[in-house]
Amino acid sequence: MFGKMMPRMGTPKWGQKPLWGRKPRLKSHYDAVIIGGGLHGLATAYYLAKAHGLTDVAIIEKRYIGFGGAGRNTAIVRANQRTQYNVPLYKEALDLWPVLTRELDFNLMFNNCGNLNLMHSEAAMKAARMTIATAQFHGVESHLIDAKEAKALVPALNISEDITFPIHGAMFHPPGGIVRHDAVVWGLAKGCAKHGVHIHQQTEATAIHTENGKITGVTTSRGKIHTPRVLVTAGGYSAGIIYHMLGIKLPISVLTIQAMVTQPLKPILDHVVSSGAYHCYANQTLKGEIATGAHMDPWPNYTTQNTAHYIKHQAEALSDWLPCLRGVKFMRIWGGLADMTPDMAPIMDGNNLIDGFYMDCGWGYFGFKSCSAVGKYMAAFMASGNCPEMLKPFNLKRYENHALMGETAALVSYTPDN
Amino acid sequence: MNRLNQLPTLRIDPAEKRTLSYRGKSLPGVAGDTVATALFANGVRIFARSLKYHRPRGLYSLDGECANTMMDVDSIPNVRTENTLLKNGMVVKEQNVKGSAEFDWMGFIDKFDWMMPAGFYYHTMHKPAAVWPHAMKQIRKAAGLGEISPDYVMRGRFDELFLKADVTVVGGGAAGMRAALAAAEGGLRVVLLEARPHLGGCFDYRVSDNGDGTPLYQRARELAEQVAATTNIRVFTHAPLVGTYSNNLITAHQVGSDSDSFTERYIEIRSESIVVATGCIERPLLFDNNERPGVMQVGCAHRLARTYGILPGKQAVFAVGHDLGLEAAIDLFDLGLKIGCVADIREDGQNPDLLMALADRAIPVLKGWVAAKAHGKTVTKVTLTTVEGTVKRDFDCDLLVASAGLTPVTGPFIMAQAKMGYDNHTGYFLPTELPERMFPAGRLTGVGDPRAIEASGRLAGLQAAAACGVSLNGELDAAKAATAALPGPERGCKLVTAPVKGRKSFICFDEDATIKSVKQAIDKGFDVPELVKRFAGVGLGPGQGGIPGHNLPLFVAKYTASSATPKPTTLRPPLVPTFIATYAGAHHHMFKRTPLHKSQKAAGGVFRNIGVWKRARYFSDDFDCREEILNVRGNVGMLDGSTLGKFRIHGPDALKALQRVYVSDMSKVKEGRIKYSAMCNDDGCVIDDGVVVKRGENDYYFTTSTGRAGATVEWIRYHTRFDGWDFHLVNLTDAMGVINLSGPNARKVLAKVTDADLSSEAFPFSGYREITVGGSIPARAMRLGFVGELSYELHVAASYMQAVWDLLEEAGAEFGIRNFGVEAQNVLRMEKCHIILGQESEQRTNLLDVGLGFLWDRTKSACKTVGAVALRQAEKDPNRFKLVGIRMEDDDRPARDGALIVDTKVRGYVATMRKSFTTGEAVGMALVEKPLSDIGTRLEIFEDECNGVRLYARVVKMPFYDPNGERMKA
Amino acid sequence: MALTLTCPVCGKRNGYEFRYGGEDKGPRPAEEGMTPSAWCDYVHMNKCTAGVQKEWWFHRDGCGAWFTTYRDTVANLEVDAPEVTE
Amino acid sequence: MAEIRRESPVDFGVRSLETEVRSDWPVALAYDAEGDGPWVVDLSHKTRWDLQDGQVGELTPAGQSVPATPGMSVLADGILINRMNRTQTSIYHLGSDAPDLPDHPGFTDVTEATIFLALFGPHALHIAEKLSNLDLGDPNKEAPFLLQGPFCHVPCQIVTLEKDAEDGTNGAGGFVLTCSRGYAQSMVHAILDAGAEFGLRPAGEQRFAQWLAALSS
Repeated sequence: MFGKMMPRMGTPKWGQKPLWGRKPRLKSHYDAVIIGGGLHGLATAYYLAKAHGLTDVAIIEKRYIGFGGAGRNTAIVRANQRTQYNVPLYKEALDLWPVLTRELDFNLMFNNCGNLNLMHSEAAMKAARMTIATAQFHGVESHLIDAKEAKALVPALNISEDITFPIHGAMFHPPGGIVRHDAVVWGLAKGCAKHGVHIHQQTEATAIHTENGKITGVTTSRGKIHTPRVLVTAGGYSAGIIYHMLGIKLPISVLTIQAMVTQPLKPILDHVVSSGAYHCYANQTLKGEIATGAHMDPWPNYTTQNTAHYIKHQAEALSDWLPCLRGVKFMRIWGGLADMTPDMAPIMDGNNLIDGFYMDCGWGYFGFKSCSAVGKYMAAFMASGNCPEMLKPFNLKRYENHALMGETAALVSYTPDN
Repeated sequence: MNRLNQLPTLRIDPAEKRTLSYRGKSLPGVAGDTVATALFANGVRIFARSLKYHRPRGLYSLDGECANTMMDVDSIPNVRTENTLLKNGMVVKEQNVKGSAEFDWMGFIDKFDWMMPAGFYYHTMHKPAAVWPHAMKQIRKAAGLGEISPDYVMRGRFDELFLKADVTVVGGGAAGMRAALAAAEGGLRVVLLEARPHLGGCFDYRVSDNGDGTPLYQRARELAEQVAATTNIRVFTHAPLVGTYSNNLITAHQVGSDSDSFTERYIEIRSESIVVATGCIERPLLFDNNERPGVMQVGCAHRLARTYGILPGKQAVFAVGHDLGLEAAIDLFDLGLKIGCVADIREDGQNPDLLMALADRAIPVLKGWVAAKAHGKTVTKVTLTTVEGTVKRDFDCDLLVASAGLTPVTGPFIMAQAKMGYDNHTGYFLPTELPERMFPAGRLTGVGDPRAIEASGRLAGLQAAAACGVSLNGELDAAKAATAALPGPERGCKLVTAPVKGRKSFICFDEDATIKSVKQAIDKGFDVPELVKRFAGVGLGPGQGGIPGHNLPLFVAKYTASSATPKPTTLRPPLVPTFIATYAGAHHHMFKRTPLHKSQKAAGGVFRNIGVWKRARYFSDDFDCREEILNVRGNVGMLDGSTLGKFRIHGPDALKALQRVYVSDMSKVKEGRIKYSAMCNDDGCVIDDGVVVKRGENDYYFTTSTGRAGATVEWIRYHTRFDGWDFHLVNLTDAMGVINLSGPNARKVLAKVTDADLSSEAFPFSGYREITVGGSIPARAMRLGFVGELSYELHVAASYMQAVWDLLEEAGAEFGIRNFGVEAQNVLRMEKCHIILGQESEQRTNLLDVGLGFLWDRTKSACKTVGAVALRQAEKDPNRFKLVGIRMEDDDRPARDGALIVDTKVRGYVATMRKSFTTGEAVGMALVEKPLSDIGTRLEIFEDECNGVRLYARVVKMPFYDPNGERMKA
Repeated sequence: MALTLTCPVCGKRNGYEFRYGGEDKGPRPAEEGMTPSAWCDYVHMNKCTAGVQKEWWFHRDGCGAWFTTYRDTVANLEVDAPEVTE
Repeated sequence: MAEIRRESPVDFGVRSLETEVRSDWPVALAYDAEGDGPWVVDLSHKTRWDLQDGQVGELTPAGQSVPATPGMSVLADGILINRMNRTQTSIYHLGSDAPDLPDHPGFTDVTEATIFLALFGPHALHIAEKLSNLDLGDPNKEAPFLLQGPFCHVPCQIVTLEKDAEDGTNGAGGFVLTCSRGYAQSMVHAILDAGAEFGLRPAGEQRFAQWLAALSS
């Protein structure tokens, strides 16, 4: 009855035109080629074109944009990393979400609901204090709260003593939250297309060519491209590509990481809550699903298949610390790849081993949170050939110099020799 | 409503009454009812409102493929009422409505769909930016279906089961039962899973005959009896499969009946081979208002009548694309349903016998016709049209039975990573290559003839048995021949949508996605089904793709005019929504207790997790542990150190193995002495420290930290795996308890319970002795000084631990002996600057950084010691951290552990710091960059929540207590 | 995905009973003359093969044996006949 | 001075009907209302040895030869010998008395390192199915046989002494299990919980002795 009185308008005009233009022709030369149409590739291309005027850029994507980690992560963003090298980078990334929303004119649905990272022992509380001090030292809001304060924020939390890992408190990081990951992919693609970047989907890079220590081109499943600059930022596939195409080995193990959602619920969880001890995080999406995940099978894999083991693990963990969810049903599970380094920090390097060759990999499960800022700095790196200060600590040499970054306090051991 | 109480097919017991509470009323039902059938029998037609547009929704499939009948039952949200058996006293509520399902104030939103094309949210509400947070709040409130209370407690008993099977048959219809029986003939272990509460599948409710005069339902019951009589078949009913994984792992959950010991249980089956006989569900017919209450699928209408004794309507119209629809029309007509018309999408290909039977009953049949629109909030009228859309006719009715075709339940194959392809004959997506040792059977292969269904089941059962290595001689060939002789797969109807624009034709009910919104998504560049799913929101709702799974790829292929065959979208576990409580199952908490656990608890111990152990951290509510600490310093205390890792290594090459993993020269370990050393990883970072004693030739006993005990055997064997050395490790961690007796009176206490000579000459610091305690109990005694006092560490057989503890406690009573816990130990050792790995080190801290370089023997490079290369290479690096002792300028204000050492950058951090009860100084240890490590350097400390106020400390000499070690060596 | 591995002692078992031990990089090199890059190559660097690789596993919950096997990292399945794709 | 007693890590939470002290161990001989099975019996006081040697196959612990292949067990004269791998075997003294630890350096007395339980009677293997995915009733193996693997998430040595007949409800089937001593409480709790639906009851050593005698005959 209401509707009948309303004037009927046509579908809004943004409802019709293709988001990232018509399918481009693959040219035989580009000023830069980016292998991998994920968030890092799209963001780098966007900034190359927008900030550095380097618009003759091709993104080569084997499947479709956002196929990999970009479309499989659980969209959590935060800037409460452990070391002083990481915090400023993630802080900038966090600050960029509203900026990009405006620039791209695309709602990235940033929900800065705040993150709680649960602590389950005195030792963990101490470790959190150091991380919090580091955040505060760099102007990032983060606080240590006790179990009762955590419960006040998250009423569903079980703070009793009779669970596997009783909750002592939490690291509360108000500016963090969730961003709609698919929106970032599509928004950046829209931005890339607007500035003339060519996005080639269903196109596989099969070889990278060098001559006299310089990048000369890339062969793809749709033809050869001449180019002086190549960035490999293919998420979990990067390390394999870099070794098998260029012979450069990396300290990376590619693992399958899984996530899942429950059936949609009315608002019950207003924050992103995570627990290292339980290997489990949970947050509620705008659709009302509880998204949860984190556990990884600790051996290398390129499969995105799921495991029964993981679902059960997740259910057991949630039964402990968010027990009301026992009455909720899991609905869907999916997997993606995480390229893990021994120090849980990425490798961003380039223009040294081979002129014009750049890499941006080893992000593990942090690739989403960082993509906006990394795109900005990698673009600056590629445009000038000089590594920006911000990225210098992430060089590859640190591993042979016995100077791991310390992003985790504990050992990351997928193999006993790490 | 009067039930059809006399049907032989019923699965309800009309004599056994049940009640449920709905909208404040108590409604009757009967045993065997689902919640939804009971409500339907009571006249409820609108069960819920849809997620986005709040459209009324009703009973559609009766198998839970969509959220239409999801309700709140006993405060549990999103319960699929059509799959949930009614229990007495259930309280049932509508979800996601303002008002009621019948009259929902939010229903007006349905009129505004034109404002919300696919991807609506991405383009709106972000300009100006201040709008978004408010909009988001409203979106969150509007989204979601059911509600769970944050303090909800799930009742019931949840369990788990891990089975080994030779053959697992998924689906307990006729094909599945025949497969199970065939596989069981050779004595194999067979498991049969059936999602419904009873075996029978699509035979269970049908009265047509199987070719030899037996009605199908009767045939199904015969087979069920045979299955029950076969002892090597284990049957699980009401047990839907939820996942298939590689290496033939299957997961399912089972809903318990009143007589079961569990409410629900999780089942995991590792099976040699698998038969998938999951049958078909129906492919929804797309037309305007195709999801109105009153529109239902063929199986739903048919089973309502035959299984539950409820006539689904009074006046019906059928719009179907397969013979099961015609069969149902005939049977329902015979049961009393009036049928205005049967529209068959197919121009031809119908079973002539069925057409004849329809004609006999004077039911009009329109071939090549389809439903175009349903009218009314619940159906009151339907518009039928020819498939081309040229002619239309209206029919009044309260029931529209609509079904475009069948769609096989191939989830088990998809989840097992089978490659799926489009089959032109059946119109199904079927595996093009079968996963190893997985065999399809029954209707999902496309066959519809009852004898063919059974024969294909037997064949698959035999194939599965053969895959387990059973030799079948000619039986397999005979079964193949028998199957081949029967009618094969039937040609399927391929029509996707009626000739309508599709603004109200719902391809996905749960997310209110229409044909129109799918077109919009494709137009925006999202041209593969997986992307349409994400952008337009199709198949991501609670029904998990059961409704759109088949239609979406068909439609996308059509709309994009793609020359390639349609590609199926993927399916992910759980195939059926499953409670987190069910997945968690029994959820046993496994942790270790020391032999002294009970007495430590009785003594007021406050326990904490330390790795896999529970350990007493405090013995009072003073978590600064003042009394515990001072008693050790001034008197004597006892600590339960049983969690320490303890190992025996023996054999001819035992020393070589120790040399490989310990940084020290282990050939210098002397009998009667303990040697403290450390293990590094290949980065030179310290991973463990402990002591080694030599108990005989090629026979050593060594300790590790609590956290490393579990990985020690693995570590040593890993680093010697290429060497072929002959040595053996025995983990004695749990075999030996450890009592740390520390304090100036420790010797006096110990002397009272042993005859051994404890004098410093006979048993000096760093000594190792095997003594007897309490007259007969052997103990391995070490003189260590971790806490900085005279200390004896007694390693005692676990079963004797309590006895020895009691002896010492009794002996120490006159000295005021008392417990101390892990935190007191932590402070005591900090005062001595003895490090705890993980506390004074992190992953990048090497042996030299923490000042343990003296342990490293550089002359044994032939041993290829783990970590030695890295230590050599890092030795000269000026940029490393170094562990230093620090003292606050203000002794009353110790920095907290984890505080940063800063200037303009972070230069280090405080590892441990306390105000010492012993010395009155605020002292601790910190890891700082080398240039800051000189004695006397002033350090600026940045603590969390300091609000810009810095603290200051200076680097001081270590240790802070008894620098010459006179007390511990006393 | 539900990896099974064949332990030379215990036979085919659930993959979660095992601990992964890295790509097979051959015996421990001599300590003398090891350069930082050679060291790093042995300790940290991986080929990250998408395909069949030879790798180490430890039967942690079982017999405690270290052994090598071949696994297809794309399918996450142990393979019998090794066809190593480098 | 207090009387010296050893303590079993296993506590069923019920008082035994009859107890005997044997080399400082209080041994429960029988419990009240042991029922008709299945039963769980604490054998933690029974001596267990670990034997490791490069040539373990050629040794004859307690006068018995070591089974040739890993996974094989032999039960004779109350002694159960389990071949664990190429160089290792475990020796359980199921009878009442154990000899002194032999002089050979490869032996270690590991009685104290583990708890030792027997679970047998009707449905014993059905209880195991709720706690482990190991195949205790493997039709391809002949009892007794050894499995080393997780039981309720904890690494265990499990020896099936007899498999159940047919569907497992009527059998005298059962197994013995050892796991790290520290897990005693958690493990016993899990087993009793899993066995509740089948009427699992704690039983004394005598019940085990009867079963053992029946197995050996």
